Amino acid sequence: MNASLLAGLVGAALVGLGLYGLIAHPHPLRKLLAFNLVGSGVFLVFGVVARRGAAAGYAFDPVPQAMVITGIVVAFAASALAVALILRLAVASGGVSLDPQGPAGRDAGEME
Amino acid sequence: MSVLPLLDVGLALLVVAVATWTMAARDLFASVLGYVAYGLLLALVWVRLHAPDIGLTEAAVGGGVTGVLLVTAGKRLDALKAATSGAAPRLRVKILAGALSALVAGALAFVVASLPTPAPSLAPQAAAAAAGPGAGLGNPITAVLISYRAFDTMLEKIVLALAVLGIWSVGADAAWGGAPAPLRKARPDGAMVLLAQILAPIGALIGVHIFWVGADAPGGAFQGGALLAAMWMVAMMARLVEAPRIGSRALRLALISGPAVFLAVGLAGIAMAGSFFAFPPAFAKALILFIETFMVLSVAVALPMMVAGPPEGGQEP
Amino acid sequence: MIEALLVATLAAPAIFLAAGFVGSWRTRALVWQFLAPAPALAAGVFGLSHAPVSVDFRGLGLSLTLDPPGALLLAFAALLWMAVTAALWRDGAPDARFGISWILTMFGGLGVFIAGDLVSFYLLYALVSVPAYGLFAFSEDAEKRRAGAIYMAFALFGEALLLMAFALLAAGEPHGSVRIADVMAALPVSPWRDAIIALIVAGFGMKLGLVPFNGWMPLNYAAAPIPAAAVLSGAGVKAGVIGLIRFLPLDVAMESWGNALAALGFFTAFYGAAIGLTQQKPKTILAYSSISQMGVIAAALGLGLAAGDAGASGTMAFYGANHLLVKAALFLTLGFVASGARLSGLSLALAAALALSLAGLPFTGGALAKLASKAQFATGWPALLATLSSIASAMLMTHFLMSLTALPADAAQEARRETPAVLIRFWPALVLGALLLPWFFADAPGDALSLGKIWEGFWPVAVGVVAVFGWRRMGRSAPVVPAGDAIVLYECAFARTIALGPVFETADARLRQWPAAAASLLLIVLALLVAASI
Amino acid sequence: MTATPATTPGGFLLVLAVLLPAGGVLLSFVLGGRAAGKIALGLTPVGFGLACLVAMKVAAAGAPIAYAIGGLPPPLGIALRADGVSAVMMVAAAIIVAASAFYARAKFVMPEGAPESRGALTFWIMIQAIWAALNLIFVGGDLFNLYVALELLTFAAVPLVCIDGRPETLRAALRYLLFALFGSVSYLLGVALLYGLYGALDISLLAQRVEAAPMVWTAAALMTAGLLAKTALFPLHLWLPPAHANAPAAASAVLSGLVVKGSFFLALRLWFYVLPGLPTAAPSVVLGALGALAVLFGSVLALRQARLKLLVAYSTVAQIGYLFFVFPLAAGAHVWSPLGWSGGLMQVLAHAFAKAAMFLAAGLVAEALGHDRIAGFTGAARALPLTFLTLGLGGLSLMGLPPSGGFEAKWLMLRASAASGQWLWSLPILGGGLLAGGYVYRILAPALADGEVEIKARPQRSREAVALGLAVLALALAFAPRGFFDFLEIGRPSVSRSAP
Repeated sequence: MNASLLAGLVGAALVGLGLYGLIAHPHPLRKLLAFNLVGSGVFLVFGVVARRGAAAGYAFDPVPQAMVITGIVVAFAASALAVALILRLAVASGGVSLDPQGPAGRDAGEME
Repeated sequence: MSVLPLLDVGLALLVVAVATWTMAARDLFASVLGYVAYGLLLALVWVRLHAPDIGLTEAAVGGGVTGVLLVTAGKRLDALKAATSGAAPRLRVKILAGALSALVAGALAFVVASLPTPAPSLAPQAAAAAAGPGAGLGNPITAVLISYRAFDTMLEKIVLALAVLGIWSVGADAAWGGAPAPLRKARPDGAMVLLAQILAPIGALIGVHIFWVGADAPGGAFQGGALLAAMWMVAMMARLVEAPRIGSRALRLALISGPAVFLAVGLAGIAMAGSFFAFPPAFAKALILFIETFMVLSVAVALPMMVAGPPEGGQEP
Repeated sequence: MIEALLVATLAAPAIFLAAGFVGSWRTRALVWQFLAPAPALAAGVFGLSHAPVSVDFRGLGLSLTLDPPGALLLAFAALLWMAVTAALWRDGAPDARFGISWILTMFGGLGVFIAGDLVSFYLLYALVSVPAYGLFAFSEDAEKRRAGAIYMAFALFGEALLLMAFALLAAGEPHGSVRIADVMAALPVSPWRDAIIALIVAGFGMKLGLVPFNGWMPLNYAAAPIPAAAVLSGAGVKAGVIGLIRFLPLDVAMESWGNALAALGFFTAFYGAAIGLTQQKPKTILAYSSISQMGVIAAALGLGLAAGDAGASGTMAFYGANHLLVKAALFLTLGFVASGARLSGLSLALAAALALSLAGLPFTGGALAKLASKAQFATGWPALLATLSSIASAMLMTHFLMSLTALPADAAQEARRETPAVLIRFWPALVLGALLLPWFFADAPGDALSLGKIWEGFWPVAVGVVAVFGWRRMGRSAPVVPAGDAIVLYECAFARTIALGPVFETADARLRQWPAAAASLLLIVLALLVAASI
Repeated sequence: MTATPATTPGGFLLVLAVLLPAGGVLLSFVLGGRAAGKIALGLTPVGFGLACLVAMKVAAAGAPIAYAIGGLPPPLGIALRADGVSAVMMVAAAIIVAASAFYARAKFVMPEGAPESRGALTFWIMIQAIWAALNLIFVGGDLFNLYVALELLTFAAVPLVCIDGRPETLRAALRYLLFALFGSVSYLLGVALLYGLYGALDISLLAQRVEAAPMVWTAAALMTAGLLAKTALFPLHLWLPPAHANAPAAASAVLSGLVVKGSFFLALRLWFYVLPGLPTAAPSVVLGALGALAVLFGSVLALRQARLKLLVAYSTVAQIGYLFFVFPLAAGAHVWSPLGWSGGLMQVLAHAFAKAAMFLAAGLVAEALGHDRIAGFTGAARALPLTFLTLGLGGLSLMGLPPSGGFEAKWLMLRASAASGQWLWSLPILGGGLLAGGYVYRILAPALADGEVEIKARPQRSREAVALGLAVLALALAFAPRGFFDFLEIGRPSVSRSAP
């Protein structure tokens, strides 16, 4: 078992863990953590692909590595936006529940 | 020879274990702390994958800035006592969730294990292009980011600016134009201030260095900018500096200077080198460094502003 | 020449519609709107005396066609629209909703007879169906709103069936043409032939009120003001007739389909008459009479289909054209009687002749229509059933005449208010026109004047009239059947279906809970993976 | 598409079409305040002109136009490529963005001297960002570049949802963001796998290299599921109704008319441009079946809404379902595939215009009446004739009655379903039309009936006209000439795979 395969398996495991959190954790901040786990799992897959593509004197294929850097930036921006929304929701409604508690299908509320 | 693989396996198990802890911990704050540790460990994995650039990024962003973001969020949530997050799912939902995610992860593991050999790679093309479009850059990743896939990078910086605006837009109407809340409410103690006074300039210097060498060695605009951002955040936490008002023209200029300069140089490419986002070989390196300088500035400003959150003050609607 | 007339047939109502939206032109546009069907009339008259023509406008993908059956219906419909429109707008500007619905319905009601390709036929057919809602349903009155909702449901359902039929027709045409002539040529060998015919019969059957799709018609006519009822029952329903004429492969003998349609038609004919006899409101009775008459047309077309007799289209166009005039005139008769005008012996005779024309009374247009239908009802059980249906019609129309004499005061007042004064003043002329006009368009009108034919036409009418009087004399009263008969059951079924709504709502709310949605995401990944791997 | 060189004449227009609104975003951010609105409004005619130029270039060439950014062709560089559908979508996007921006002036253009406001700056910048992202999605040739475009789209769309700051809009925005994030990460995982397999992410290069292998299917499944989450295809629609119903009307028009089409467009790219040579029948059926469920649930739920905007939002759930019939109906290279393809694209366009018009009209209704409860509409059409005409014409298209783009779409799809022997798809197509008839009736029947409503504020004529104009465009699609459908086929890969 070489390092890149190992990293690939770790990536798969992280994706699985994150997906579990996506379904099972009610708190949006936990879902955000789950998203970041899935994200880093996916980046590891990119990393594995990059490592396996070592050629032409490079120890890695630079293209997927560059993509990971772009991806990390975007994921961070997403997390920050989500955090701002969560905090604001907590202030405005006194809770952070994603699933409305009211009667079914009526969560969008009345206009007035 | 036999130690490294063992270390690898150990590291892998540790990463997965910490990740599991992050998902399984009952306490929200514990799981946030778990995630910060996880980010740092992940940086090691990247180093083992011969990806020091990503390792730097992951350490700075995954561990550092994201850590501050999440810890601050956790604290602010605690302060709000707004814990109602909906009922925890029932056991059978958890079992279903586990089964489904295991299936997907299993399929993924299978697929990753069956990646083709020899692996396709753009490394040869990248090496060949280093003589042309990426002239003068020893770090192929920087070449990819700033030259071959410049379009991605420029757009990603716009995403960053949009995220900042999105975060601001969540604030109250009355607070618009004002400054975000301080990262720490309490006055820091002397040790913290002293630490910040020492750490911030040194860190900032390292950040500039990382950016500067990024053309040829691991590092680059984003990593450098992220480190500068972290240092600014340290200073903010020590209340050495306060977050700027979001209405400030200078702040906004700094935020968009990276993508704007990138866009302008990219457009000018058609006059200079016959194609959008092309650089004339003669002064490609100079142009790239020019763009990167502003990108460092944008990153260094954007990350702390995102962590700081929307402007505060004014009345709740 | 004919191209210009065909284009003008469509363009004229469109221009009047557009003019109605310009504030300063509106009044004048309304005064002259009765001229909008003029090109259609000219085209119809022209088409009757010329060989069929077809005009293609390739750039627009539009194709117009004019053949004798279409031309006859077009000419008569245009006349009816002109007469009623001219009278209608003299009383002042209408409610905008009514006015727009009126001209749109006119547009569709004329154009549908000349549409030569599937898409424009479908468009014009939709125009004659959907906007008609605005002619009667915008009201405070709950019963009218109910009639509107039911009408709309049937109209849209019929449209859906026809759209499927047309899609199958188009798919069966090997060269991608959507001209009706081309798709019909390909129909006999189409793999979906049976499905197409079933959809065509059901789709147009909804417009014609064939059982079991008849329930909307009595509600509609009862709710519609008299001028609207006149054009809808006269011209509007004929869109269904031209539909069957165009889309049944009459030149190919299809025995089982033909017989089935004939059986359905005859059943409708008797069913309509029977239920009509239980009704008391004149408008409702007229609606059931329409159902019954459309049943006769469907039966004749069915027999034509069974025999591969393309001539059925011509005879049934004539039968339909006669019904077009007579039924419209009958609605106006209701207005005339209700107006309180003194009923002379002459006007009573006119009214009676008009009503019994539908049963084939000699010397009326109805006698000619009946004669024409003999081509299909020549022998055997069809001949017997046709005669019986004449008797039934005579009974129903006698019942109608009697209901006119016993009009309740409020119904009379409403009918009076609905009928434009001009139509009442010229009522005798209109009735004479309805009775006599068909004589100018029949193939061999002289045949109807032979003694044998006169007797043949007379005795069923007499039997019918006597039967109703006898029934009354015996003091027997008909059972009470709600207007629209089986529609009540449909409404119950509909209410049951509506009751399923909360089930969907609950399911939707469950699926939109986060864990369910997130699990769905993974399930979709796995489902796609499995689907791709097998 | 393989015959297209890396850069063709006119290809630079594609870069400009993306950079123009992107530059507008940056400029608006710095200048802020009143300038943002002026910049956004000023760019709309320019962007529309660019989109038309692209369409003309494609039509003139009869082939896609392309641009290799930085002069570096794929696989190392990024290529932009516009074919028939790209050009048509760009023009449609420009029209709808322009209409929404014009409509939004009343709410978001600030008076002289007023301080910069949160809502206005957010709206003007985000709508430009959405436009840039959409243009990139329509012309992007590189799957990772398209990922960035998708994220740009999400980041711009989410703040629009919660622009008014009420708790339920915040919750809607958060649901949207989190779910969309998982969608994008799923897409990104598929991209990683494709790169690992073939070392390229350019669509036309991949189309030459892909083979039916488990890993390709895994990648396709992950990418598709991610895109479906962003498109809100049933049962992944948890975020759509509250988000679209609670955003300001001008934003809802763009979100419902265009933004969900962005991710759908990428799904089209994936299945019809990357994987056209593979046997995709079975997955296509899965997608079509989800579409059928979406039609059923969306329509029934729309029938049961008490508020106009929620009704229109659920109608979007249903109409999105129709889009997915394109997968079974246009798959492969059969005589009927072009019918299904034209039908699918026609549905995209018809729904974009009709729904944008209806959301704008719904906004006007809510402003004029002070509420959007359908029960309170009795007699409203007399007071707001143009607005209810807009709702009626838009509804006509949703119901699929002629003459309308919606009819044209159903007509083409039904023909494809008949000709391909997949007649089962005709049931949801027709049934959905009937249910749409039901919910349109629910809006219009009371509004047209006799009654009096109290008008709180009379809407501006110009705003009513903008909404009506979009509805008229939805109808005008019915008169699309044959050449339009030929144009849509430009650049669509034929299934006979060209030699690498």
